[in-house]
Amino acid sequence: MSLTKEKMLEAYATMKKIRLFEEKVAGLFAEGKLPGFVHLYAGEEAIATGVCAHLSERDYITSTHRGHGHCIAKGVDINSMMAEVYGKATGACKGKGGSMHIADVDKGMLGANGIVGAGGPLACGSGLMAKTLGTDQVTVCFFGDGAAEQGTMHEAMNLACCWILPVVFVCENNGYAESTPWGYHCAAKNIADRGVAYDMPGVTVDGTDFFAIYETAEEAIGRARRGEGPSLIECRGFRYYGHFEGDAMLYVTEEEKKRNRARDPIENFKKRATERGLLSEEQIAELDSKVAAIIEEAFKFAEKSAWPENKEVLTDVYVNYP
Amino acid sequence: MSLTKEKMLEAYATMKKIRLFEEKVAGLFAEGKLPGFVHLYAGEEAIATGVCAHLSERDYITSTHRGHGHCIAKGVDINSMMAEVYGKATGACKGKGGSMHIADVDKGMLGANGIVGAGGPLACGSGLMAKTLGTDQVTVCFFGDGAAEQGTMHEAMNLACCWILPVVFVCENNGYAESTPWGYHCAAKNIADRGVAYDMPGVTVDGTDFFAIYETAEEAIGRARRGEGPSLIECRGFRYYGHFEGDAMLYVTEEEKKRNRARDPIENFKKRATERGLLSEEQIAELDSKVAAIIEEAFKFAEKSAWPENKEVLTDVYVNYP
Amino acid sequence: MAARTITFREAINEAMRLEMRRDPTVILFGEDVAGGATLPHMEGENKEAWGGVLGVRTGLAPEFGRNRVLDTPISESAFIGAAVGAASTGLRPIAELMFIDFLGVCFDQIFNQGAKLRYMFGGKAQVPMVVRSMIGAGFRAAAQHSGCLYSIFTHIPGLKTVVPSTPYDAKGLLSAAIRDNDPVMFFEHKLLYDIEGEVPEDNYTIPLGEAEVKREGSDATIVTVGRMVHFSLEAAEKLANDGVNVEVVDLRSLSPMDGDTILDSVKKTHRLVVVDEDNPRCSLATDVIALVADQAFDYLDAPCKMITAPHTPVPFSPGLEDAYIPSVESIVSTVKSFTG
Amino acid sequence: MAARTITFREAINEAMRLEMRRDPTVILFGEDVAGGATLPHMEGENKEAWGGVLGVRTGLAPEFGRNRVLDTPISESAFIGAAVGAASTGLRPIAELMFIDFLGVCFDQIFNQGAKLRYMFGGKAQVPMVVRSMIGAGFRAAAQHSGCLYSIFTHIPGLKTVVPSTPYDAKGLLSAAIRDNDPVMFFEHKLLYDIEGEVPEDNYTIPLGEAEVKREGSDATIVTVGRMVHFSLEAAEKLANDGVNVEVVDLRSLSPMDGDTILDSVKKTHRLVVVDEDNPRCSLATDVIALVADQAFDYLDAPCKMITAPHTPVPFSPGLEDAYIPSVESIVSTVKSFTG
Ligand SMILES: Cc1ncc(C[n+]2csc(CCOP(=O)(O)OP(=O)(O)O)c2C)c(N)n1
Ligand SMILES: Cc1ncc(C[n+]2csc(CCOP(=O)(O)OP(=O)(O)O)c2C)c(N)n1
Ligand SMILES: [Mg+2]
Ligand SMILES: [Mg+2]
Repeated sequence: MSLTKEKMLEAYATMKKIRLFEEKVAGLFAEGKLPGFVHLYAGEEAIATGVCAHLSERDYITSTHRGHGHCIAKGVDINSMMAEVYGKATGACKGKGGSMHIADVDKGMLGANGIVGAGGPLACGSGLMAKTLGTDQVTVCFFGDGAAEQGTMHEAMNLACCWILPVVFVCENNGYAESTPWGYHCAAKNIADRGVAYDMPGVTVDGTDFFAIYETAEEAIGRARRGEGPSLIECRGFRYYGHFEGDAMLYVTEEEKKRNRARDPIENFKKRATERGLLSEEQIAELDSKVAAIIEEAFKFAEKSAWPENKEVLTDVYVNYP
Repeated sequence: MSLTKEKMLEAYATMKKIRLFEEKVAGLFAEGKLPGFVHLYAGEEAIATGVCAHLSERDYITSTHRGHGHCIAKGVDINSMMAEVYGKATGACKGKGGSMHIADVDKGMLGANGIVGAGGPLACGSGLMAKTLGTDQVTVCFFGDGAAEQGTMHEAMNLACCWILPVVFVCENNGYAESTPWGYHCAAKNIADRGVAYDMPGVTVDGTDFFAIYETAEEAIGRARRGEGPSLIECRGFRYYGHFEGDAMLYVTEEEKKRNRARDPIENFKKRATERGLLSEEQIAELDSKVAAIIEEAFKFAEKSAWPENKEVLTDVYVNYP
Repeated sequence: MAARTITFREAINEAMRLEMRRDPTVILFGEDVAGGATLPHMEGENKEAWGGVLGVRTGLAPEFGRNRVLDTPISESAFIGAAVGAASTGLRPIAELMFIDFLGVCFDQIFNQGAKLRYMFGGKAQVPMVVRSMIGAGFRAAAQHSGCLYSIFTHIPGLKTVVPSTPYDAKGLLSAAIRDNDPVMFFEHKLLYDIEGEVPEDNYTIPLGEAEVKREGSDATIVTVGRMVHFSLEAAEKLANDGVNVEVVDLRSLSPMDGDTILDSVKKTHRLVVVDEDNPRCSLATDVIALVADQAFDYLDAPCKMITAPHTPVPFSPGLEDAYIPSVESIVSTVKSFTG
Repeated sequence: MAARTITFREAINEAMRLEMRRDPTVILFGEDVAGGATLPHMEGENKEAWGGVLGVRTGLAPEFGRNRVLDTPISESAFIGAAVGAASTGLRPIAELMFIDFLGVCFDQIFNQGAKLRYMFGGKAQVPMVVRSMIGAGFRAAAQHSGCLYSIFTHIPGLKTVVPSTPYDAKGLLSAAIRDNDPVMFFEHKLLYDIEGEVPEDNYTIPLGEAEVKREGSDATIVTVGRMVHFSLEAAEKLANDGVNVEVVDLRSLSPMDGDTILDSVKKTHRLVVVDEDNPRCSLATDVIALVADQAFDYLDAPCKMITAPHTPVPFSPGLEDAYIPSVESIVSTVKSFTG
């Protein structure tokens, strides 16, 4: 494993950023400050972080409605993210996209997506670009357990395998699609088993274990980068918040919630890293306060930013429309 | 196996009807007598016949663009089929559907279909009907190797398994989707392997071997009828004619064509049945001439039938439209 | 029939409930419609964790059980297609497409299968199904959860399209849609769920294809639908204060559309404004104008006007979204421009 | 520029060929576009077994190789979405949706992804892709292979829609579409493939959004598109024999649409007929009429008429299908009804 101390610090900071960003957003939503729907990624931090640790800015990811964590892990500017969630002119999408559409193509983030399963085909596209132009760029497609049941994901996995594209499919199996449990909506025993359906490697890992994810992703992304084709990784975990904010999560039992808390990906990372002497308590405390400051700064940035002007409704539809 | 002598005679007659029907259609098409596209089933007779042998009129099938064989095996009136291929008023669909849409809901034939993969969802529907009303009706969904790559088939197989519907999925893997070979457009080693993706049984059988298909289908349909859920059967075979009539089949080598001819499903059936003394040469010859007469009669029926009146353009869009 | 005040949301719920009681072949399915009822710890109790994203289906799973109220995977093609298959073999399914913006993942089963099956089969089948779906902007749900899109479905032969504007209409039209023998697309504007109105307790139907004059007037005709009915009535109120009497025609059904009521109104008022939340090109608004410009041309005293959303996706930022939606002010000023 | 007579089919092929030579980021994919070139026994020779269902792509796979001309599985969502993803990261893909009637299995990737991506991203991305697709009735291909459906795409903000009627226009418009930085839906009427016309050998473009007056006249304006341009010109010829001079406007692009040319023509002739092969409701025909009934109302001397397919699916039987398609006779008699 290629996990240097520096990488570990970075990974910790990323996970913490995601967690604090989501907690801030939850709070702001409860205060009535944020419009629309927000789907929070808290609890799943190890996945985006462990996977994106192997990607550079030139690599691509496609994302989901639950996209904040992917954005942060892929390096999208946090100020611009918070402003976008507000709908401010300084947002990543000038306030036109909102939480469900945050994107930054220059950072290789091809957009959160409001359509479940839509990222699969898009990922084939950036993969095809890399293959056609002969670059070594890799695309990672994040999708949920619910999305695994969407026809687009089947088509995308098959196409990526037929065309031998540099794409890695990462299924974030958090056990639910809205209030519908995974065991009900998915007939497979493991989503990773579906690798067989496309003759690609399929692995199930603990979605709360950063180290396991990091290692599994390293292999899959390496494979893709070497032109050996796609892989499928299923990460089993949970989400701490409801499907979207406002969901009281009546469908999750108290035991289940307790069990999840005990598997907290950030706490576990901290524990393992400090117990093994890889990181010190001080280093972590220092990062914690740095990250808290970054999130607070993003909040202030968003708050004081201006709203887009009304004429913006009509712009950016086309590059050129006579 | 439940294969009585009577059933075998019936099966032979069905296969022969399909073959002669398709040969007649091919000839009429070449003569310029038939409008539009026709996709012929010759070479695949053992599949529809072996599967539908286990179905009654009350059971349902969904079909494909290559639907003549399914229609005949499910008992659709051959005169009405030939008339439909012509576009005559006496056709199964009054001439409004044509070859690609022949249907007879009363016979449990839910329509040939011009959209690849569309039958999967429809099959879930008749399956759901049976389950909701507590009947023991089974639905068989026929689909091609090309259709296996369509998202609808993935969704349908997963849904049928989640809902434990009485549906059997029969993939007719004839090696090509139009001119694109199966090995290129499908990443799986075997389409039957995709059973794993839905935790249902998946079996590959020789699509030219009536007996093997009959046996495999018996088990799957029995399972469905007992409420034990869906199965997937992949039948490996070929089609004798082009994708549609007019296709010169340049993509199939002469060796491959020769190999296929040697595997003729009807010849093989005849050989095995007579060698084992199950049917006599005389019985077969008698059936041959009976079937030839049926097809000739259908041709005459279609020829002398009237065209639909122009006002028919506007009818049958709605049951009721003020 | 005893009537009482209930919300639009409750009216929809009630229509489904009463029709399901009346006819055992009516079933309901879609994502989370049983609302977590499929969870192991819910089993036996037959309770539900949520009645769908906006709570429209509360109580249906407990009353009718999990055999008639079914959760689905996120497989819209499969379950909408299942509705087509079930409808053509004896059930009367109601399938819920959560947001109409998701039509892109299941459109084939609606327009090539459901809508055309009867025609392709020469009239020898029928497809009595309803697809319920949420429409409309104003919820800050951005570009992929805020469309109207009913113009697209109205374009398609073989479909019926219904867009209720009041709780009373919602219940009566949904009951009619469920009993109808053709495939019906039933559009629910998410910003109408909370509005209240008088609704009879019993079952009743409102025939598809009948518009309603929601306000009479003589100076101009506003043809509109859905949430825009309320905006138009508000505009009419303001215009009345200025002595302009506007007639407001609520189409309710777009296909079949009640052309007579539109034409009669325009023949009386001689002026037409169409107010429509859908995008403008090849739309309901242009459809109504084309009808009038052909069949009531000689009665028209002024250009036909349409007030619609712009030719853009729906923006997220609240101010932008408000600017996207047709406004009461724009209705008032358009009417004034040719009556003043 | 040397010109010679070629078919519409060859013109399309030539536009792709020349654009692919000009720009290495242009690639083409779709079902069977490499035409069996992926077969083992074809390998090395770089030949092809067929150039697509109607032979439009003959020779492209041999010239550009299998890396730039790719067969796809029957997975329209995946490969149309791949076009969106590739376009937004640096390629200029041409994706072929064999028949437009298949839009139902991939519409999301077109209208929610391709069309909206730029807007949702605040203008920080572009999607220079083309979807080519066959349209039109008359081929005896029945209800699921004969639609026009361009009205639906024209309704969608973010898309451009192009419908050429001649070989010259086909080549110039397709070249322009490939060079355009927005997603373009390019519709090819299958009954036009065999028509011939003069086409320059070199590359040239025709700007999207410019209509062409294909015939000048003063008594009435026919606005039309695609195959109906030819029907309209034939009708105009007949009408001319009876002393009626009709102006025929070929829109060529539906979005953006050249409103000025329409309005100028109607202001001159005072009468409008729209001839359109698409279904009538919420359609291109109603769209053009709504434009005129608003912006040229004072110039109109007669009701605006539309001649379209009926509100039905496309029937199979040849006689029925011919009755479905707007006829030259109906154009002639409609024009006469208000000029006579
Ligand atoms: C095509 C489509 N269908 C339905 C929805 C509504 N929806 C949004 S998120 C969601 C659940 C997604 O579940 P999963 O993929 O497991 O992701 P998670 O929310 O658990 O992260 C649903 C049904 C949608 N946005 N798009
Ligand atoms: C959704 C869709 N895409 C493409 C087509 C065009 N098409 C018709 S048949 C066919 C090939 C089907 O291959 P397969 O499923 O293997 O069936 P086969 O023709 O071999 O019986 C294609 C691509 C279609 N009808 N529908
Ligand atoms: Mg999930
Ligand atoms: Mg095949």
